[in-house]
Amino acid sequence: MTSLHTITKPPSAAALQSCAKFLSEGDSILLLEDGVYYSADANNWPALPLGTKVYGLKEDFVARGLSKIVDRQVELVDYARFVQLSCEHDKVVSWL
Amino acid sequence: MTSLHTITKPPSAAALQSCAKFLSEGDSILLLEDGVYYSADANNWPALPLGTKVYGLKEDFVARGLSKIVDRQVELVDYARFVQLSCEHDKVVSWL
Amino acid sequence: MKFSLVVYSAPYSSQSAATALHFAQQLLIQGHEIYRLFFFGDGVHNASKLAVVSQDETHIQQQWDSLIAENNIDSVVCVSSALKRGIINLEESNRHDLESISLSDSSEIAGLGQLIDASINSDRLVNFG
Amino acid sequence: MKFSLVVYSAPYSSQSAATALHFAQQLLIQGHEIYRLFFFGDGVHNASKLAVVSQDETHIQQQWDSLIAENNIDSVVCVSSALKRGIINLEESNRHDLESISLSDSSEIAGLGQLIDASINSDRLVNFG
Amino acid sequence: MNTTNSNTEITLLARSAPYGSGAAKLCLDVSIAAAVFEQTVNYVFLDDGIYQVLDEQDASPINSKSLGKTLEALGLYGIEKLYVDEDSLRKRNLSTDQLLPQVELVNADAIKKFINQSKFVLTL
Amino acid sequence: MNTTNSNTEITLLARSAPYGSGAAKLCLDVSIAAAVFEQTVNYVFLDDGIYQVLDEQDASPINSKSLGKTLEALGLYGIEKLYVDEDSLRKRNLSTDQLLPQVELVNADAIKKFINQSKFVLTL
Repeated sequence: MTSLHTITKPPSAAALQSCAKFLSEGDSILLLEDGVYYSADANNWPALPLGTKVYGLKEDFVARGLSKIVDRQVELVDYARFVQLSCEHDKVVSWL
Repeated sequence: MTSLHTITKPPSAAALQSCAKFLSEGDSILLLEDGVYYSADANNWPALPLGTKVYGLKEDFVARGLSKIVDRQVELVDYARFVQLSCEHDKVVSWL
Repeated sequence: MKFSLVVYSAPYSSQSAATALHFAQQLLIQGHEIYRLFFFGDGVHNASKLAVVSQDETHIQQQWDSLIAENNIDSVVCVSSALKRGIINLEESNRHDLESISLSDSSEIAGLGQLIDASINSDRLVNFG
Repeated sequence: MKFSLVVYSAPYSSQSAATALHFAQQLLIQGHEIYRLFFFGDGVHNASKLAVVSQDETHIQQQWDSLIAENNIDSVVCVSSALKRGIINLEESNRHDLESISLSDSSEIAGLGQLIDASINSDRLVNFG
Repeated sequence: MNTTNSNTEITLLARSAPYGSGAAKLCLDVSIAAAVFEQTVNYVFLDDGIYQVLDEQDASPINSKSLGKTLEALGLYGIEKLYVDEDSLRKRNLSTDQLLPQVELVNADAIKKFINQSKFVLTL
Repeated sequence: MNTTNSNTEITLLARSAPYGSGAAKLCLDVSIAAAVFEQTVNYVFLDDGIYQVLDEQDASPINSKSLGKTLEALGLYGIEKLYVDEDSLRKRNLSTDQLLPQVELVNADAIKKFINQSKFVLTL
């Protein structure tokens, strides 16, 4: 049972830090809305299990002026791919 | 020009940490709403300038089950005193 | 696949309402089914029909209304969230002599059972807030 | 002293609306003057007259309405926040054929100039959000 | 509605302090609805959600119902245990004797397992 | 209204990231209103508010107006400087060349002075 974990709050809310503690094999992370600021701030990344894929919603990166300072481990995706990722994982966990 | 600084968000929002950097002589702090949880968690107290008075809104401490674990440096006050404190300081700065 | 979406945030106060709308539109483009939209907490304001939005901003409530009506989607606002936030239908309006209706015609008021039902009968439940 | 209060949060979603109400009541008890209430952002929902609140919960919108009407307080909802959140008066309702009114009779719609004016002409401006 | 003939496992991750925002109350309402419709509920308190299970809450001075009292009574709906993330508790310098009697400390692996085996996870 | 014949100093402490919530936009609206009514505005960005003054924002993909563009144009209203808390910037691993050209780094003492000398401080 894999999960797609969505992070929508900025690093100061520490949702990714909580989420990281509960990741299983095959789980992925999607940064969107204010969650994209994680990408600009390497200090705030918690340790993730090896092989955890991290995606970022492109629209939100562009809006915030971050498209040029994307962390190398983040793969930018569009809404079409967001929907596909929701299907490819067994559930979506939104860290509100 | 003294300020009464009100803190309404829990320690995880780090508003008191920001506020503490900008305190002047004669300023005071009022913990209310979820700001009262600072009182239960000594680790999260930033250093405050010597002589900074810290008040806590009694109603919010009682509601949250904290009236017995109030930090010694916090003086509990009621709404009547909250209004008086707003008058005694030159302005109120609310850390939303 | 069969999706249900839960929206917890009001438009303009949080981006999440717009994200959910965009996601829902994309679901339909890809041929997925939306089993139910459930507006919860502040999310009930997405189903207001009284919003007046200036030309240069996205009218999120209207876009929800169109999406729901055109695709005949089951759209529910949670009763306990909606009424106290001033989102009411004709029945509540009449009962309390309020002479006004704020709920969009495309949504209806129902209980949290509809959220539990959606979690059971959808392949995916996605939360936005 | 002359106070103005700015409220940024909606009732039931944040405690701040109730805190502001309690503070306002206490101001009047102590004989202070409320120069203006300014409802901003989600705070505009405090001035909804369509809320239906169950008996066992505090009807915050109604308490604001009583406080404002009984004490003849100047109460303003910010126009740019209110309209897109579905808080509208008769004039806006007519202009857009919406056939409903959501703004309490005790408050009026005005611009941010009223907030700046309040900051100039009050001894204290207190924010709740 | 087609709810009663199937059992789904639901995990609620309660992460918000009570009273200050409406999130804790929404999560509680979902837990009761899920239990009424005979679903299996794992009710987990972590991060600021820990504050929801503090003992001796009395919300009458702020004209609210005490969330703690309702949580204590969830056994009536078949929710016997309130799971508390031990890491979040430690970080807040709290100990179990300050919490409601129903709480059971769990570690990250246990919570991971709840998330894994649930059809639906709600964080609020 | 009795606004134009008195000048008041107002400090805005912008502490929220843009777009995700409406707070940044509310703060911006207040700044413009205050400037239009010829008040003195100290517009200070700290904590997550730093993200409001990142360069090259383009909010068209999310159907919004770019906050950065409007902040850049505030000179039209007489708000020439956007003050940035250097401590908040450092904590986020950002440097001034990633920010709008109008920004001026300030330290805690400068911000303390703004707060002190203002009649009205708004944090959003």
